[in-house]
Amino acid sequence: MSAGPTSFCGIELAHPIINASGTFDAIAARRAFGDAVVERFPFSAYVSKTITPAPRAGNPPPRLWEEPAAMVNSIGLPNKGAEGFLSTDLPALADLPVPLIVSVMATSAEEFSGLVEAVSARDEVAAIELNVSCPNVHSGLIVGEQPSETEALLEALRPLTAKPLIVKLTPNVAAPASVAAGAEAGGADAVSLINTLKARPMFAGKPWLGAGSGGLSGPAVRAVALQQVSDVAAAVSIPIAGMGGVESGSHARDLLDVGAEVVAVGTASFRDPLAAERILIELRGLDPVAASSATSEL
Amino acid sequence: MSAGPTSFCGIELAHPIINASGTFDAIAARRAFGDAVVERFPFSAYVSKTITPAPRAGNPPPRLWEEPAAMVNSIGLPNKGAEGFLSTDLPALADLPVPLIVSVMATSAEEFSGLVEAVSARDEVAAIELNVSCPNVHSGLIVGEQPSETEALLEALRPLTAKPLIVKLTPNVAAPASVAAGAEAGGADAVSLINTLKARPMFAGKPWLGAGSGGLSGPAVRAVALQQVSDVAAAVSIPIAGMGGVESGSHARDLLDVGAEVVAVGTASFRDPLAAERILIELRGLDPVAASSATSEL
Amino acid sequence: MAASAQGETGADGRVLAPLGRRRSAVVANSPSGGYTLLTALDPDGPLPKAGQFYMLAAEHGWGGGGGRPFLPRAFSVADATAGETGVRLTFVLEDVGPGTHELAGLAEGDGLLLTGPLGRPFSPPRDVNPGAAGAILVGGGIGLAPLALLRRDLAARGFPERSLLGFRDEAHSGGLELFRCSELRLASEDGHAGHRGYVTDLLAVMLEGDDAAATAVVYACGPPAMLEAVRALCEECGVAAELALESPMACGYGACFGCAMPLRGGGYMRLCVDGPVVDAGAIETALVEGAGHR
Amino acid sequence: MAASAQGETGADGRVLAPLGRRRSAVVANSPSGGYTLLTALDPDGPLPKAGQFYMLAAEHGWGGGGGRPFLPRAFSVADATAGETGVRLTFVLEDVGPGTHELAGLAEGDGLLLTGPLGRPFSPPRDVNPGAAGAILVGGGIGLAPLALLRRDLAARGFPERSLLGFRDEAHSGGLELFRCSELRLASEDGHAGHRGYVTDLLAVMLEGDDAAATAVVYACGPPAMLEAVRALCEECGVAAELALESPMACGYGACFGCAMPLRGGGYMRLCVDGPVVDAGAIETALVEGAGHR
Ligand SMILES: Cc1cc2nc3c(=O)[nH]c(=O)nc-3n(C[C@H](O)[C@H](O)[C@H](O)COP(=O)(O)OP(=O)(O)OC[C@H]3O[C@@H](n4cnc5c(N)ncnc54)[C@H](O)[C@@H]3O)c2cc1C
Ligand SMILES: Cc1cc2nc3c(=O)[nH]c(=O)nc-3n(C[C@H](O)[C@H](O)[C@H](O)COP(=O)(O)OP(=O)(O)OC[C@H]3O[C@@H](n4cnc5c(N)ncnc54)[C@H](O)[C@@H]3O)c2cc1C
Ligand SMILES: Cc1cc2nc3c(=O)[nH]c(=O)nc-3n(C[C@H](O)[C@H](O)[C@H](O)COP(=O)(O)O)c2cc1C
Ligand SMILES: Cc1cc2nc3c(=O)[nH]c(=O)nc-3n(C[C@H](O)[C@H](O)[C@H](O)COP(=O)(O)O)c2cc1C
Ligand code: FES
Ligand code: FES
Repeated sequence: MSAGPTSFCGIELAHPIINASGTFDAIAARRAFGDAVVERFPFSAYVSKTITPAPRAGNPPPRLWEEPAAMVNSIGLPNKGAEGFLSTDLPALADLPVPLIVSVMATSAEEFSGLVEAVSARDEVAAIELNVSCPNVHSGLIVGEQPSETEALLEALRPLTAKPLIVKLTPNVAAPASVAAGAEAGGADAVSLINTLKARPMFAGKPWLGAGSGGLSGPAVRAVALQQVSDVAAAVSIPIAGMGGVESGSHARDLLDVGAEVVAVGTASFRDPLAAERILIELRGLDPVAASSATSEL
Repeated sequence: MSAGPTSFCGIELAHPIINASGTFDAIAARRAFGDAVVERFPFSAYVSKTITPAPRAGNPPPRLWEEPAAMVNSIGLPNKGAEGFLSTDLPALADLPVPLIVSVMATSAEEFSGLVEAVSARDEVAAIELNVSCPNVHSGLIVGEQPSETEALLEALRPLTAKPLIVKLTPNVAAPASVAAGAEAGGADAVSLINTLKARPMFAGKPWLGAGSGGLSGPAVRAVALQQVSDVAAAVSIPIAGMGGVESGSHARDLLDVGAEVVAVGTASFRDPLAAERILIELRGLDPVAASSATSEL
Repeated sequence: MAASAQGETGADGRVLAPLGRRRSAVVANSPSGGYTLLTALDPDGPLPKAGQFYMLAAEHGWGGGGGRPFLPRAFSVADATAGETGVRLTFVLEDVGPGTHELAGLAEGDGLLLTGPLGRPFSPPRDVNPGAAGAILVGGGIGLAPLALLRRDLAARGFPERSLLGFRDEAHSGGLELFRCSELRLASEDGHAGHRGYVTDLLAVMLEGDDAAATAVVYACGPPAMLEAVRALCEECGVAAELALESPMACGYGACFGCAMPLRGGGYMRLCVDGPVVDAGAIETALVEGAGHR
Repeated sequence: MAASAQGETGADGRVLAPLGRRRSAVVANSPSGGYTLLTALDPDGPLPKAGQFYMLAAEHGWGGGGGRPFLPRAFSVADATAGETGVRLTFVLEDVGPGTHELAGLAEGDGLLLTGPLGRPFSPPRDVNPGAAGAILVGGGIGLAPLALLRRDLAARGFPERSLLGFRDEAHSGGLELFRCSELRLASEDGHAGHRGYVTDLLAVMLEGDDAAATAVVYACGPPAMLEAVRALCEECGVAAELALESPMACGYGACFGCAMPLRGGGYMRLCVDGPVVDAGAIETALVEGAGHR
């Protein structure tokens, strides 16, 4: 375990704490907190919220629910679409002092190809994360639920870019390790997990969320994340970005201990925009080497 | 939604609150609390801990871990084996004032057949719950992860007994509804869910549990249970025993609202052996019909 | 890193929040009618603007017996004064669930974790209506909170303002001490104070004059049904209005996209960064599933 | 349904618990050295036997900021006296984690939820060794808790007893006031009190006499390493002993099968119903992963 500089599928990071996709909007945060967000950016890489080929408004409200030690969201990937993102957001994100990872999702290999090519063409982008919880429009199978579909998608995308491709795995399968192995076989450079667990909060006899169902995240899923990261680490040799309920340095260390190379902080940032900074400091405290060498850096 | 007398796959129950397998040992509870356990039994049916053909000692300690609003267990199905259970425990359980459901697990269809026949031969038994989170010794596939394996197992067992067969589904699959549909197609009379989510707590750099991994239960999984019960209810017409993190009458009502016929209380009983009694009272308070007719019963 | 009490301001006049969650200490917490007035001393924060809000959590005990509250909760700032030792922030809250219950139980000296001020504040009256001659503040229930600070600001700038406050019943009322020097009219559904009926009845009377559209500006906050009545009334009379809306929020700073508010013409805004104060013309209805208390 | 203060007893002399969790009220909670003595009034419970334990949870705040503690925690009863208004139960606890931290912070009048008494108590000396002439109580750290009640019982019955208590250091010691009238010898690893070294050094000296095997009976409670030393020593000297063990517990009444303790010869017992007091001969070692504090 190291809390110091880390290399993640070829990207050099100052430390192993990044953000989870969809849980930190650096542009909006700058509206709320000003330039401090750029000056004191708590993550060693910035992962964008997932973008899709066309703009999406997202799901109808309510989109949030609170569970014991957890939350459920059904945001529905609102985004400006690839063009809007690349023309408006990406230039603004280039101000950040860290490498940019762009998360993308599409509903067919063709659409995915277009996205990967467009995003990959931009120098500001260090790597691309593929959010594959989408149905294959031909087979009808959910790509990220099937090792073979995931492998086939990666085989189609791999030749299109020299940039690292990170596959974001869904936790809602019997064997995430098999899907990860499919991703590796298809040429992925890394995998990231876990995404949220499918959940359906009820209120007064009806589903609460506008979309009916959503995804569970936060401390409640932490032990599930450790299981899945551990299983995936045993099955692949590409690096892993581990996440799920990380709230402290020791939680981050646990994920590194089961085989993650970097750790992403998601829900914890909602409670405190600087949660990741605290988590890194705590992680350094647990790592004697980093603790001694890094005192002046932060 | 009714909090009053309920019929569940042909078994008449005084109310819809039962226990989850492996979370209440009526015989041990009698050692701790005396005959009050029988006189004031909080469940409308008693589901035994899962038994296997041969005796099992269970997993090495530690077997328990606590997570935020949840626990992880790796008990490993300790039990006396079918013979020990039928000769020693079943006669003692017959004292309980409610129908008995015996949970069974085996590692092949042949072993399952032997168990079902032996258990079914006993008049004390009202129904049999099949815990199918086991690998098929021929195909190597986990039975409960595959709709076809589940269907095949039920087809083999169905002719062996006239008693209701309840299939306990695993939540660690992409589509529990498909597995439930397989169970129904094979002749199951009911399904029960959710079992625990695979989890791997770490402590000081190592897995904490003696067995490495375990299962997450308690309030943290409640919204996941609602999702899965809701999905299964949409896919099958056989009745459902819903469970997962139920701690109050309103949690029980939510499960009934998404399609469960009865609700099982598991982890909540560890915190209070009479949690189920309170949950029933609260559920009655939410159901005006039962509230008015049942005041004198409890 | 502490921001000065003046505070940096962003594009739409919002005061920027210091980055990160910080600790403040409760200096007073007392019931006011059916509500609770919670005052904390924020040593490092800036002076907020009326209409802005803070994400609050108790330093200890957040998590409760059942594991909730888990997320922080949003509260409009109802009063704010800068002093030597920091900014005194006052919130008005109604104990309706696990989060407000924990906050209502805090004692002097207890830690209150906060992020803020957040969101878009109320605009100056002449930005809303260039001919504005007087502001009408319309509050429903706990919605009086942001109007209290707005009223104080308008009064301090000598801008004519009148406040109309409505309450369901006596148990659901309080916080009137924050309006002490205001021209104030009350309505209550049960008739325990002022006009028996809705606060929008009072507003309707007030907007009857011919010049309302040219000279009035309405600022409103309250439950969705009341805000919708205000919105419809102002639209009908052609009166410019700003509404302070609510929505479930996880983060309060644009990170989660959870606080979606439907826009007139389609799509959503994020209420925490594009609101909570919105131009009444920007929305088609204030009645949104999950918005507001109850 | 309240059990009488006498209490029904089960097969092995255990006092049965009233079914269900009940509320008691804290009547005192104060530091004692590095430990905390928590006393609560249990209006409906029976008098427990020494060696039995209760599952405890604070009525409020269980759940904390991080969602833990979630499960109740097991505590040996250290003192129990029946009075007009109920049974006063005293527990000794060390603040080592979220559960003990919440309990250590309770104030007079706060609610303490409890289930118990649970488990198998210590056996009378002559049931352990028919020739028993004197009992030696050996406690390590917080393990003194169940021995305090046992000592009081033995003394009340006029049975000769001596207590040997060992502590790591001053910060990890306390509760000695519960042994006030005892013949007491202390050991401490840092030498702050009594013999510098382990409490088992004192025990070894005491068991040196030829007749120890015939006349002594040892009752011990403490951390796994200390209990293992006691077990090995008693085995070597042929001295009968009962050990009060610990294990993670979810329920305390046999429901979860979580508290597995390996048996000599294979298999496991459930420590909550088959223990926590066990015959030293029943186990091969007291060193079990996850058992005990640390
Ligand atoms: C910008 C803004 C300003 C606000 N200002 C104030 C203010 O000044 N004063 C004030 O009192 N309040 C204010 N609120 C509302 C305040 O944030 C809520 O009162 C608070 O969220 C209630 O929290 P709670 O934990 O007490 O209750 P909750 O349990 O969160 O209940 C609130 C409502 O949420 C729903 N709900 C029930 N269970 C859940 C669940 N598990 N997860 C999610 N929702 C659930 C129900 O509709 C319930 O009525 C403001 C909100 C916003 C967005
Ligand atoms: C029969 C019996 C009697 C007892 N009597 C006493 C007594 O008289 N006095 C007393 O002080 N204690 C007693 N204990 C122990 C007491 O129950 C523990 O001190 C208590 O469980 C510690 O709880 P905690 O929440 O404070 O700490 P925990 O966080 O539960 O920590 C305790 C230990 O558990 C492990 N741990 C860490 N994290 C976790 C986690 N997430 N989940 C599970 N385990 C974790 C670690 O090894 C840690 O050191 C007794 C235990 C038993 C079984
Ligand atoms: C509000 C919210 C929005 C999210 N949006 C995305 C997204 O756009 N793309 C994605 O891959 N994951 C998304 N996630 C999942 C997170 O990246 C992460 O996998 C998950 O929340 C688990 O981590 P946590 O427990 O630390 O939050 C989102 C999670 C939340 C809570
Ligand atoms: C300690 C423990 C032991 C369990 N043992 C069994 C078992 O033997 N057989 C089984 O089918 N499920 C078993 N389960 C799963 C429960 O029956 C139930 O499906 C799960 O705990 C979810 O419900 P809950 O959140 O209310 O506990 C066990 C759960 C726990 C916590
Ligand atoms: S509350 Fe998170 S984006 Fe608005
Ligand atoms: S603690 Fe549950 S069986 Fe012993």
